[in-house]
Amino acid sequence: MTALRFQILRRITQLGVLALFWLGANMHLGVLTGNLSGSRIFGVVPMADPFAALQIATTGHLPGNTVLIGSAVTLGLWFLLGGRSFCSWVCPVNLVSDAAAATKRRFRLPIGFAVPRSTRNWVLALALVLSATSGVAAFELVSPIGFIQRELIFGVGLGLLAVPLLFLADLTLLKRGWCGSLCPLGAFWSLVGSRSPLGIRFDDESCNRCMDCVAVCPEAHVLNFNHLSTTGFIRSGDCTRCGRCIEVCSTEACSFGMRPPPAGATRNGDTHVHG
Amino acid sequence: MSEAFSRRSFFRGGLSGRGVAAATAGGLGASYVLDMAKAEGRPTRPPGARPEEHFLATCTKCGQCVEACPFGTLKLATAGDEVPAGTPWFEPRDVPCEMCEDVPCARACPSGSLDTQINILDASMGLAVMTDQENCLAYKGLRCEACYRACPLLDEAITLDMKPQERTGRHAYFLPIVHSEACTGCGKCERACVMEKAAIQVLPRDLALGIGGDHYRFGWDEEAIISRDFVAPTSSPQVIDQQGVLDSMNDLSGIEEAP
Amino acid sequence: MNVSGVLLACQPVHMAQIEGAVNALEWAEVHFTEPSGRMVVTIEADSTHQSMDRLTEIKGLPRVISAEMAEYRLGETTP
Amino acid sequence: MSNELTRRTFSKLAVAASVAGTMGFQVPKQAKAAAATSEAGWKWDKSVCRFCGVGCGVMVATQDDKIVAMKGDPESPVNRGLNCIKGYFNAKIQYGADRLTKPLLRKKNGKYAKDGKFEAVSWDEAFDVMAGKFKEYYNANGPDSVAIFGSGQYTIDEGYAAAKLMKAGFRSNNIDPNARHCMASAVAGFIQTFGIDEPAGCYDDIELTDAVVTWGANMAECHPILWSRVTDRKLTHKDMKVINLSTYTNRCSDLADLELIFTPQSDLAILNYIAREMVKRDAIDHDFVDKHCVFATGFTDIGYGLEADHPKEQGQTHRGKAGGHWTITFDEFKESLEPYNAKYTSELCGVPVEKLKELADLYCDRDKKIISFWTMGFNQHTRGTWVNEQMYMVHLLGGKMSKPGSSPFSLTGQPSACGTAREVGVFAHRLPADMVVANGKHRAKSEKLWKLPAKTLNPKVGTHAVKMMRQLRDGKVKFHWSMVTNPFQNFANANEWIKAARTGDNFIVVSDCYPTVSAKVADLVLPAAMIYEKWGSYGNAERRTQHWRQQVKAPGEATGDTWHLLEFAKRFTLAECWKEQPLPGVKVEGSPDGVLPDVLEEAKAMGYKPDQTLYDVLFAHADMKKYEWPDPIADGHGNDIAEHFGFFVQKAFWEEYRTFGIGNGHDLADFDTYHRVRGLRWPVVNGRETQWRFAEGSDPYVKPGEGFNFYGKALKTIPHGGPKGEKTNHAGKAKIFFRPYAAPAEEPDAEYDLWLCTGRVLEHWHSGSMTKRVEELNRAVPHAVIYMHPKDAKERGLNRNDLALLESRRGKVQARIETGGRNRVPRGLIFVPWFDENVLINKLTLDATCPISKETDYKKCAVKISKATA
Repeated sequence: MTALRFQILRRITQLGVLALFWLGANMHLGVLTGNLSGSRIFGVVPMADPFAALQIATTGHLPGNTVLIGSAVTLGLWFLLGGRSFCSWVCPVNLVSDAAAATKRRFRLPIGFAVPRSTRNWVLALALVLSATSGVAAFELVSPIGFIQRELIFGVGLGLLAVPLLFLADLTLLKRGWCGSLCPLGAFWSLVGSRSPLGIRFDDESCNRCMDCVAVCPEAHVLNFNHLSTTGFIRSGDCTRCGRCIEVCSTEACSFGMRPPPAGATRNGDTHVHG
Repeated sequence: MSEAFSRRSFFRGGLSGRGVAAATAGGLGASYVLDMAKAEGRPTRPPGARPEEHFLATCTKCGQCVEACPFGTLKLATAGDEVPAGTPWFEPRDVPCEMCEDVPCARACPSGSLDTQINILDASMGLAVMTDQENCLAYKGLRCEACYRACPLLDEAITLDMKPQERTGRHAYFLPIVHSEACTGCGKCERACVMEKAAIQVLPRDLALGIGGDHYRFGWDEEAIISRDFVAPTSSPQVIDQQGVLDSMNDLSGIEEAP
Repeated sequence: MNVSGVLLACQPVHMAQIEGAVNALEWAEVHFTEPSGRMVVTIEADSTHQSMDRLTEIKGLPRVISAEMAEYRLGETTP
Repeated sequence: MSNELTRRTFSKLAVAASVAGTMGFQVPKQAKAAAATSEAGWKWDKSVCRFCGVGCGVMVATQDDKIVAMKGDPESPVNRGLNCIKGYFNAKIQYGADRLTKPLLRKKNGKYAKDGKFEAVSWDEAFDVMAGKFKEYYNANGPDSVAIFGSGQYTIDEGYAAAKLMKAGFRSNNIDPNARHCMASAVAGFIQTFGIDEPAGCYDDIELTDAVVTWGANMAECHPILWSRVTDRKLTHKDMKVINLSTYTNRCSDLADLELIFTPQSDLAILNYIAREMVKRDAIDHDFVDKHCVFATGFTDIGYGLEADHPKEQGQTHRGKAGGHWTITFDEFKESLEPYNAKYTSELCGVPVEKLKELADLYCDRDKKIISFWTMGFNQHTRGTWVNEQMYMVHLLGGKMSKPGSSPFSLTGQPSACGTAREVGVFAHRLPADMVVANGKHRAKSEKLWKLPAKTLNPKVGTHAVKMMRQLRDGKVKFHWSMVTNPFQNFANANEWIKAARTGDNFIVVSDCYPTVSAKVADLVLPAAMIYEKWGSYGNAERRTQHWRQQVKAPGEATGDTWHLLEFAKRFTLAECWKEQPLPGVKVEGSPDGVLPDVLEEAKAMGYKPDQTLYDVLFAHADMKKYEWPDPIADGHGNDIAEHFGFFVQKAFWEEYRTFGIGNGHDLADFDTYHRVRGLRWPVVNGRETQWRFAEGSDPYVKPGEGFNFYGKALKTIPHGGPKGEKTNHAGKAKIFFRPYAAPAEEPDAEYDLWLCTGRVLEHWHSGSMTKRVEELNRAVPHAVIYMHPKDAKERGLNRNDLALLESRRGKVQARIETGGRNRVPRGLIFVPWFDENVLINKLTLDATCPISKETDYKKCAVKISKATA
């Protein structure tokens, strides 16, 4: 198995989903129609962005039935798959932030300022408040994820400027600024993923504490060995299930696995939602 | 550019502490979002679109209506359009709505922003208006009326008013007249107009239509339905400003010569 | 070169300012003014599209109430 | 630079002053003067609209050899400054981005090859190859193997040059115009009824009439400015009636008091019903009929103009004598009408009896002045000649003829269908001024006027348009040159002819200004100048001849069609053409059968030399060259053709051409006169035009006391009682024909279950080669659609806007369905416009013709429709 197997798989799913949407929009291939905000699989099974639906609901308007059903489908799916696995396996912005991070590593650029992770929770809260006060799903109006994926699928426009802007911001100023600290959608999926059954198992016995995983992890705080040694499982919703830790671990201490039953007393630090 | 702007404000907030971050980001973000929500442009929406406010609130920008449109009429607004980004709209002068009987765009909408049950004849994407009668060729007496003949609901949404032409003494005017009750705002007329800039244009209905006083009915038109019932102002003593009346009666300034 | 004639309207008090602003544009010229606040402006352009863009620009000048195309003449139509 | 600056300043001032004037500004005197000076930089000149047969006047402004503006001519009596939108865009038609500017020849390895690709070539190479191929076929197969397909959009001088080159030069009558598809039936109707071509009335009738009835004429779209006049009359005269008869609801119905939508072909029965009612109610103008008319009828088993082996043609014993007719008595006439009672007619045409009665009431009203307008609905008809004659039957019976406000009026489609195709005689059977090749006296007169040796002209009627295509397919016509028209888009059953042109042993030349379907099908394409790039003249539907000057130069190497013809003529000597020629089927007195005699000896006696070219003898002889260029009438305008040939070609041709008509009922004024007036309606005698022909006081050919005189000379001596009866001359009289109903050539059946009718839309002209190049018109109507009844669509699982596959026995096309819009068709019929080369509807149409006029019926064939599979 190649050392980059999950990275390759992730790129395939990220680009594959975009490609299927693009084919749907431009070639009338009916596998996936719509975009990440709302779609149909084979013209039948609806999917919708539950965070968008939540914002719509706070505007005081009930989202359409299809959006409600689609949101439930999506919510269920990502709950099972780990919440923020959306971020690393589907979201196109991940390509941008990964690229920025890789560039930084390659050229040994300064890591940049770390914005508090909790900011994204505030942004999430703000998005809901603004939706309620403005009557418009607020984050959806400005979401760079929305701009990038929409315009990749439906035709290139000015919205794709989000790509270089996000890249440059991450490259020069911030440490995984958007995905790590600001994105309210990430915050939303983080909440969903904190109880998700699928995650990373950690085998304390095999671990030699070489810290390779911490070096590559985009959300390094989830690799708290103190906790992991007792729980044997990454319990934080912040984990994007990207599988980088598994790939780099020379002792095979990390692996994908199902959440074990809560391991007794200590649950401190399992989640970092309010951290 | 917009998201860069918002991100900068978030960022500054982040650097200088949680409270300031929240405040600054909140303030700037809020003003920006509210600005966007007002929708500077007056876009022509797909058939079945709910009133703009409802539409904007519920549209998830998924683009399924755009994909369903067989004529490439609909597009999603991008940054820089005078339309909230990501929402579907069309420009009739470029590609008008072909008024498909099965309204595939509306049927595809998952969000309730478009009425999936809409009958295309009941659609009101806008209202065609003769915006420029001075330059319209038909109003000059030329035989044009391209808008009239392009209308899918010809003789209902657009009719011709024929009038003798006094200048030549032997020809007639054929003047296109739009009827708001039948016009769906599809924009085929605007597209067909042979002027360099169309003399007939689709406008949002609320912008195009006037509203008459609700106190008056047309005597010959008993059937006319006026949506609002006239409510006479109550003339009970409570609402009459008795003191104001007295003050006014006692104010002779401007009537009486100054002493 | 296409020439279009535009009828521009503004408040009488702003006439001098707007006249200056229009004449400052390389491709536009004020020809006649009326005390009531109307003036006739010509726009030169290479194409119809450009004429329309330039008309939009004039419409966007501060304090212009309206500016409408009244006449449009083709110049050299063949390439 | 200063020049450029001045021009800019002037043009801006002109625009500004114009706006200021319109908007009521107080323009300072200096500015007015400056603006006037700048307008002086423009040259305004009168011309005519390029499009339909109405013949609207336009004014063209030019500067620096470019058209800078255009307006309706306020002085034109036809349109008084108005235009339709096609007219509005006249200035733009010649500026399409794909104008042809160089001759294009199919070549392979540097040489002409039928299967080669188009390459730009020099004019010399183009003519070398063209003349080479012409001589190859002409020398081997004689004059029958070459053909020119001309046009009702030729200028008069172009048509004249083409006809003279073919008939006098190449001694072939294989020249026919697209007007064959347009109003040949009207011509046959005129000739058989009156003995002379073209309408008796004029447009002024509209302002004088009490009623207008449109029969198969969508005037609202196809004659927009005339319809504007009809509308004005209706609006300003409350009692005026308008009735629209058609096979589908068109825009004329907007104005009409009564609309009759009848089953295709049943117009024949409706007209007989009206005549029967007139007889029954004694609504006949007995005095008029007794003095000026005779009754007549003719053969009925005349076929459908299809090819001889077609099942429909079997047993049609008088196919070859379709035009044969004889006089009958009034009683016989009356008896023939008897079956056409209201009930029978109503069943046949599907129109309720009450509506038929209302229509008959109008024609039976002695006090009502009526104009009946018709065009392609009548003319493009397998009984086109009959139905034209029936219209005259109704008008003649009521005496509603040649009187102010009363007129049976045959509208023309093309701008010079009358002026060029008909009057010049650009037909396989005609010579100028209504003369025919089959008549020895006519040939002799023409030979005299053209200064040809006796027996030069070929007496055998040439191939008419449809036959020309059939013979191209059969390998009999081998050289085919079409000019100012687009035959491979506009002929019915197009697939067959396109295939013949591309695969046969033949050479196809197309003179055109844009890459049309025909140009693409050709072997050689000659780039042509357009209307305002040359001097010319057109004759409109009311006999009004209008001339114009050249306004601008044509782009690149494009030249006028007259130039093409004259340069081609330079490549042939008398010895090559006036020798003895094989011509199967011809009989010339003094020569063996099947041979055109050698006339070179007599030519030498007349002073010609065998090595002189056709150009020298036909076009550039001394009488022509005395019209010098420059000429003061040009008033500063150029004339590329005159400059090239060294004399005033158009004026010389005009002056020679008009000698044919003088004293012949076809009198035209001299060239210069037409440049001083807004057209004149012929006959023009002593400088006076004629509004109502055949009527005393208006027509100079009618003597005082006669009242009316139908003085046309053709077909006046006919038998009585039957084809073999005793012949009598009915000089001065018009014929009232009885013509029966006859079934159409193809009708919907179980498989092909719909009628197909084709036609035009206001926004586009003919095959769209010009109007599709005007961005605004193209945007207004970008595609041809299938107009269909919503229930018919539903039954076939089709929705509005669906892409449908339309098929006939001959071909198929795809187009979108329209169940609403401008044309509302009844159930069982669809309408498809033919302007769109991407919806080549003539692949489906049937090449059945009126057996008398040989005009194709584009209005009736059977098709089926289904959803197109993407």
